[in-house]
Amino acid sequence: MTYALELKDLRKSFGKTEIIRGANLAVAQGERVAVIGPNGAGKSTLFNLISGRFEPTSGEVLLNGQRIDGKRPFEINRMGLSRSFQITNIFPKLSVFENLRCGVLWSLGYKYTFLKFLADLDDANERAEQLMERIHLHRKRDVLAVNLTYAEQRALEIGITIAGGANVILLDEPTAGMSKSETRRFIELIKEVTVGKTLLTVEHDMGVVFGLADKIAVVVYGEVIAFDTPEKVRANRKVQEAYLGSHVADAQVGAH
Amino acid sequence: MLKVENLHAFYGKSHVLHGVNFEVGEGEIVALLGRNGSGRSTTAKAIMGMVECTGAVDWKGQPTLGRKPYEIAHLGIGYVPENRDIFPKLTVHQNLMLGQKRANQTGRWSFDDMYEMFPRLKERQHTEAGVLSGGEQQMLTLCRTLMGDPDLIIIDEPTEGLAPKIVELVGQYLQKLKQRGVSVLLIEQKLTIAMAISDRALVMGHGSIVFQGTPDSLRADAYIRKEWLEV
Amino acid sequence: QKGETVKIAFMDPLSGPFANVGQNQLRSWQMVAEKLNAKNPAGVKFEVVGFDNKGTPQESLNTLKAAIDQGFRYVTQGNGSGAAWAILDAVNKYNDRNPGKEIVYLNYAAVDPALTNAPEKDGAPGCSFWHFRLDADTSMKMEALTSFMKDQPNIKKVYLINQNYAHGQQVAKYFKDAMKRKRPDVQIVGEDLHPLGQVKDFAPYVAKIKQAGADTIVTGNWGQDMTLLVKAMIDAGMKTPLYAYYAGVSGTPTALAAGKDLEVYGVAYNHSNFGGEIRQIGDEYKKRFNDDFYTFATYNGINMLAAGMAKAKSTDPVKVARAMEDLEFKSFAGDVKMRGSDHQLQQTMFITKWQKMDAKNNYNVENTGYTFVPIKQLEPYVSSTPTSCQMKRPAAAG
Amino acid sequence: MTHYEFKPYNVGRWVVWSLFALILLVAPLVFKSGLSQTMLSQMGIAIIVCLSYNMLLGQGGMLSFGHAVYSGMGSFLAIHTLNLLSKGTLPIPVSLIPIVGGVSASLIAVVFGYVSTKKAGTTFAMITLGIGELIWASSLMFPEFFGGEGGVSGNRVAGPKPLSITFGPQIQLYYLIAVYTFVCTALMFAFTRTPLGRMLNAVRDNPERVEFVGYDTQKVRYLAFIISAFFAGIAGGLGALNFEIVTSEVVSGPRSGAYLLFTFLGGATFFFGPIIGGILMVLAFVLLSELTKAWLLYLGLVFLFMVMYAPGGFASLIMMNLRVAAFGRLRELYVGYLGLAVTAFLVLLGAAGMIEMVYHLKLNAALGPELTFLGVKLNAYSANSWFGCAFIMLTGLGLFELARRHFAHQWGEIQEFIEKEVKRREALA
Amino acid sequence: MEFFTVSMLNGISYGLLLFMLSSGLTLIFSMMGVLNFAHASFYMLGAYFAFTTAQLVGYWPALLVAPLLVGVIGAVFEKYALRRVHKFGHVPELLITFGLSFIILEMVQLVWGTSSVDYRVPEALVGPLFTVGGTNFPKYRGFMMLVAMVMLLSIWLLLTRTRIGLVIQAALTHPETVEALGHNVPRVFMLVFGGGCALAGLAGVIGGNFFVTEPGMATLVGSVIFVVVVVGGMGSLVGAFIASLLIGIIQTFAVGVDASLMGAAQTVGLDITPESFGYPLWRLKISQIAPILPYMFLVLMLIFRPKGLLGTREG
Ligand SMILES: Nc1ncnc2c1ncn2[C@@H]1O[C@H](COP(=O)(O)OP(=O)(O)OP(=O)(O)O)[C@@H](O)[C@H]1O
Ligand SMILES: Nc1ncnc2c1ncn2[C@@H]1O[C@H](COP(=O)(O)OP(=O)(O)OP(=O)(O)O)[C@@H](O)[C@H]1O
Ligand SMILES: CC(C)C[C@H](N)C(=O)O
Ligand SMILES: [Mg+2]
Ligand SMILES: [Mg+2]
Repeated sequence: MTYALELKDLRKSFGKTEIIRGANLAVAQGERVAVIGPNGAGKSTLFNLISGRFEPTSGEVLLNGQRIDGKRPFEINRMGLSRSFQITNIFPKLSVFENLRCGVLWSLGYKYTFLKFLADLDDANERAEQLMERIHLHRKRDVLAVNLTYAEQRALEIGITIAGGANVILLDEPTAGMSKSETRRFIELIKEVTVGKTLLTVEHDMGVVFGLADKIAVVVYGEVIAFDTPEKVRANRKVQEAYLGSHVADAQVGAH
Repeated sequence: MLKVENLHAFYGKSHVLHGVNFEVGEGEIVALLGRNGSGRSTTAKAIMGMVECTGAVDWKGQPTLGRKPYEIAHLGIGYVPENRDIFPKLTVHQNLMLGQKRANQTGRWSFDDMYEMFPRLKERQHTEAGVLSGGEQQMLTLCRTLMGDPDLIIIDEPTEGLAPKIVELVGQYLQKLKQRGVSVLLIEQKLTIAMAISDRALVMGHGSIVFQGTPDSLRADAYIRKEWLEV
Repeated sequence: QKGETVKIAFMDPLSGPFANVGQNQLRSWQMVAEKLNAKNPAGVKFEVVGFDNKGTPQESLNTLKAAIDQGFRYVTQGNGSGAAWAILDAVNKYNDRNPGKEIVYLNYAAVDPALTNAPEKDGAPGCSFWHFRLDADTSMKMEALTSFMKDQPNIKKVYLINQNYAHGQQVAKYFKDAMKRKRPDVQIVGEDLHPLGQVKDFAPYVAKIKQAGADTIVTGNWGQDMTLLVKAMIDAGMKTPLYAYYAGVSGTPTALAAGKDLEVYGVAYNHSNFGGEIRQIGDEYKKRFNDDFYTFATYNGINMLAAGMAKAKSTDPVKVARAMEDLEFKSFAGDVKMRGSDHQLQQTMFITKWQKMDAKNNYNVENTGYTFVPIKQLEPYVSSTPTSCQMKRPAAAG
Repeated sequence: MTHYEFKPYNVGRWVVWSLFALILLVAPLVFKSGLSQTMLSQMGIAIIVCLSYNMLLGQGGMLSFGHAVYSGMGSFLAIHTLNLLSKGTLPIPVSLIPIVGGVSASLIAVVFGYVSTKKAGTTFAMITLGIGELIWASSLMFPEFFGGEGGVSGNRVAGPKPLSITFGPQIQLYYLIAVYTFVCTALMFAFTRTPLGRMLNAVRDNPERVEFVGYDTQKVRYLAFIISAFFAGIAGGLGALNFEIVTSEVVSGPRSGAYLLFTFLGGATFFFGPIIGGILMVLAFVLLSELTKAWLLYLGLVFLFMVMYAPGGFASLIMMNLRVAAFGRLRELYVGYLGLAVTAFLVLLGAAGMIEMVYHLKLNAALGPELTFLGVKLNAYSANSWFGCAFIMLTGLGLFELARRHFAHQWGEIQEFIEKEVKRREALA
Repeated sequence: MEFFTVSMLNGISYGLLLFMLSSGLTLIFSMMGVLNFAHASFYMLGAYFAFTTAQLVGYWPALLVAPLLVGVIGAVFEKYALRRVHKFGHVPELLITFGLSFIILEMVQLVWGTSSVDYRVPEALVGPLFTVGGTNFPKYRGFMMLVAMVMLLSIWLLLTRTRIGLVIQAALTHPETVEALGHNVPRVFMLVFGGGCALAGLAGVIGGNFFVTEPGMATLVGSVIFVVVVVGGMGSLVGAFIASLLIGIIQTFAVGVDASLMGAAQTVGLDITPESFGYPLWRLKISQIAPILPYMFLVLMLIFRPKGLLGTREG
């Protein structure tokens, strides 16, 4: 079977330090995967390799069975993969609506055209409007993105990511900096928009992880040391040692 | 040590803090809790002289309001901002160097202490800080401020984006700070850790303090928790 | 026409980097006009008003429009052939399109020979009935210079160094043409064209000249390009004689003075050690403005206009222009003639040599204690060059 | 830069565009002299050029130091075409010459733009600087194409003459330019409303993210660069027709610099800013320099103060007031403005009087100590004039400060009101 | 051989002069990210100040006084003008220096007039240092080389041995945070800008009499110093040093090369005649384009290695 996303012995070095040391992972269509691991383990780097921000030193990345390693980010995006960033990365001088519309345009085939008015692109506008409502930013429709609060910017970040309707979505700490209630709402939203799609998300919040994921991948020191259902991962000794710490496995989860 | 009285703060024309009053004593860990947007970060910035404000802030009996941030820093208040303001083009080590107020300043903390606290940083000490992982950056900001040898450290959401294990670690280190006589004003979102390590808790809502007390009393006060902390 | 006031619009840079030259020349015009108003044959009063064209062609067109709006019928310009071409062309078109309101253009210093010749290619403008040149053009100066050089037996190996634009290219070309005719044995051992105003350090060029074994240097450089060349030569201790067009232009004499025994020759339609009226004007000018009076063409310009108006008995530009064709009048250095076929003034040329002031030659150039001493005077016919101009004259003027 | 897109019709927009057309139409009937007609023509051209420049600067965040290369090459190719046309070898009407300029400029941009737009930011700026210097330097070296010092001249009265329009008289040419100005402005405005136009904004703001929504930033910049060069070339072609001579100064560095400065002065963050910039450019170069020898000093000072106090250019000042007007509070401000204007005028008057005297002393002292400034006789040697000017300036300054404080207070109060109002409306929405 | 030696010397000394001119610009650019278009104007100010102070107190004191004066002017400008626009971004910063360059130019013309002033090399430095087969190598060139080396050394020490460099680099992106750590950021910025201007002033003191001190002198060096900074790698001091030398040497030797594309074509059998397409281009000799080679260098460098020689970052 072809996996939605497959990593084969992926490696990445910066200078002399090897950060990703032979990562292997195969995510099936429609699976929701949480990627966890200690700080600096290479989760974001893994996302960067997949999405084309960095070029792997060696190894393969396959999207729906096709090689994408070495391709530029926009090429990968056009093939149906979209990602968000851990450190907010939006268009600060554009309004919320414009931000979202930018995320929509290519996927609807508008490309580089300068022979059509944006105002006439009903499908794109409608999609942007809908999205805006879903991420609860419709009241800030014409506010410039810089003027949003941090949490609102995070929401917009995710909005842009899912705007294009990509099939494979990577979210890097989507709920960081959000309050509990917002986190809860966003998890719902993410679940909603990723129905039938493949999702990878990095999270440190175990509540989110266990609430969202079908499977969990644990990255430690540039390797995927475990990839399994939440229950099994939580029970995994190695994972507890490397990541969860003494009492977190139960205590923190319970707190939510 | 730190006494904040009737503090009002403004961003341009918008009035964000409406008369904040509290104190932080010597060697005390005080948690400042509250929802998103309640004004906790603004309080921190106001103390550091980074926003326009009125009222009074006394530090060791000296008024600090109206002073420049660097002057306040020299008086012994350290600040760890919430958005991981590391200096991306400088190496980890250089970032730490900038934490020192003067070259080769010696204080309670040395580079080695920092590297011991977070071995990850030691490994990355000659890397540009901009490429650090989110969590590593968080550690770095904390250490950088410590290098300035403050008597009071204001930490804005230090555990954001840290792996659970490291969160525990940070908690332990804050305790250690306290042992070395440093007061801490901890701005937190995560109740669990804040309650576990703090001596006193403040709850902020709509730009003023709505609760002051021990963690235990806060735990007991379901109304405050419900109204001002959870949804 | 007696008692009338004739207004002349002066268009040259009055602000920016060339303002010093422009200001100086505007004052020259104004002072000469003032002096000659008292006693000119036409009995008219000349008034020269400055317009700042910033040295650019496009702005010249704007100032021209402004002048026309204000009723000026005579314009004068000289600094730079680029602006000259723009004005020439615009005057042509304006006169074509506005019969009865014609304008005449006196060019006192732009020296592109093409301005008084047939167009070199289709579409390019050429000589014009409305244009009169008071300066000698590049080819004439070169004719004079080479007439002097051909008699210098020690000139054998010449190095040409020039600015890579119309003027510099022409200097090089005319020199080669003339020398081939006059002294075929003279060898050109090297030729450089460098971008205009881009060279900061001329030392490499000096080294190259030395390497080439030249015994003579010929250059049309001016401004910084000239000053820096001289400085580099002095620094390197090079003593090769220099034949230049613009050794006397602002700043260069000061640099030359540092070279002490440098051998420098210049060519021009004037020199600084005249006696008589022009000297008085020069001295008074220096007293009043603390600046050198060097644009002698202004004297000829006013004189020519006055004589033309007297002859035409009118100040109407068309009639005056007609009258000025083949007009003979008095210049500061004797009689001169405005050649009718191309409107190029035919005048005496001088070769000058840079040396210490003495009793006879006592004009102190830039207060250096040096002066340009005339060592040879060449009658107008010597430097006269043929013209290919086929003048189109307006019917009304014919 | 908020975009309200009312469909199907936006009444306000119709009004604005009709007004623009009307102004273009009647301007030469109001300002009739020969000089003002050429100035109006030049303004039209400058408007196109500045707008095209702003496609790069304001919309794409590309700081170019070599925009004159494209307008200038457009000019050169246009004038060469005009000359072919005069010879009868080309059967196109004169009115289409600017298009030739535009097309050729964009072809040049296809080549140079490819290397320039590979990178953004300072790298882009420096490549354009380098290319600009190279072209400028070669413009003098190749008289065959650039016509040497004299440039290339042509005669716009050529080719077929439909309706006996010869374009000989300036007024006819003006209307040609006006038509081009209107159409080009409309087209460039339309461009900002297209997907490519919007992605250009996105590339300016955050090129990295653009790559993750499917666009190749380099290609976005490249296309925009070519389109911008097209309009610059049209302006160049119009310039060739207007002046009928093209010299190397049209590709010069100072020319590129002027585009940058005046686009910014007009306001790069708003679409219409460069229109103001273009008008100011012509006014400054043609009128201001005739008025005073110190014009470069004034220009420098204006820049300094504008950048410091109104970094959004004139357009931002206008927009700020429009916003106040939209909330119905502009009226209260007029006393404040009047006060500011009068006192600022006094300051300027005094300062300018002194500056003029200094210049006079330096440049024209020999012509006597007297000078006329704005119709007033000043004597640069007399203490009276100096004292008078200084007095006017200082009094003005004092009063200005008072007026400013008052105004600042009032302005702040209104802004606060507006903030609140906006919040309130947001809450209602 | 003599030609080679002389050219080499010329190239190196010219390169060092370029370095002198651009070091202040590099300093300001690397530390503050400001492309100071008025840099050449400060260079000019240095020359004029030196001209006047040298008349009053002699050349050697002027060597110190003039750069100091320029530095003070730069610092004042930073404090009252540049600082205010810092928050608006780089383009306004650049434009305000643009405006300043107009003002300085006009001021210079007002005070010293529009013609060149007679600013001379001091007697002690007139004359040849040594002679290479009949060509003098002037003392003053030697002196220039010396000063350039001293400049390089002292800036390098400043950047690597003090923390000031770090503070500024950090303050570029996060001024508030740096202040909160206890550093007086505004003062540091002012010092750096003033220092950079003073370096320009020093270059003016030394270049003014070597070249010509006149109002056009700023424009003459205006854009080439940007080439040095960019080719060297934006903000890399050593890069700027190497780039200066490279440009100096290449340009100097290029003057001696009279080969053209036409020659090259002819050696491979292509016949180029005046009728050939693009003849003027074929005919162009390398020596003719020597002075504009730096710009070609710039464009090529940016296309193939946008970081510059030793740069670490782009843009
Ligand atoms: N461009 C780079 N150059 C050098 N090192 C890098 C680069 N990018 C990332 N690294 C290093 O790679 C390691 C992994 O970083 P990454 O951002 O992937 O961690 P992470 O798993 O996402 O951690 P966190 O949970 O803290 O965000 C870090 O130590 C980081 O310093
Ligand atoms: N730079 C700013 N300009 C205008 N308003 C601001 C600015 N920064 C914060 N605010 C507003 O001030 C209020 C308090 O913000 P503050 O950052 O202090 O909250 P916080 O309690 O720290 O919340 P968070 O959990 O988001 O960090 C919020 O309503 C926010 O929108
Ligand atoms: C300023 C002058 C020396 C310029 C000269 N007349 C020329 O045509 O180039
Ligand atoms: Mg990460
Ligand atoms: Mg906060």
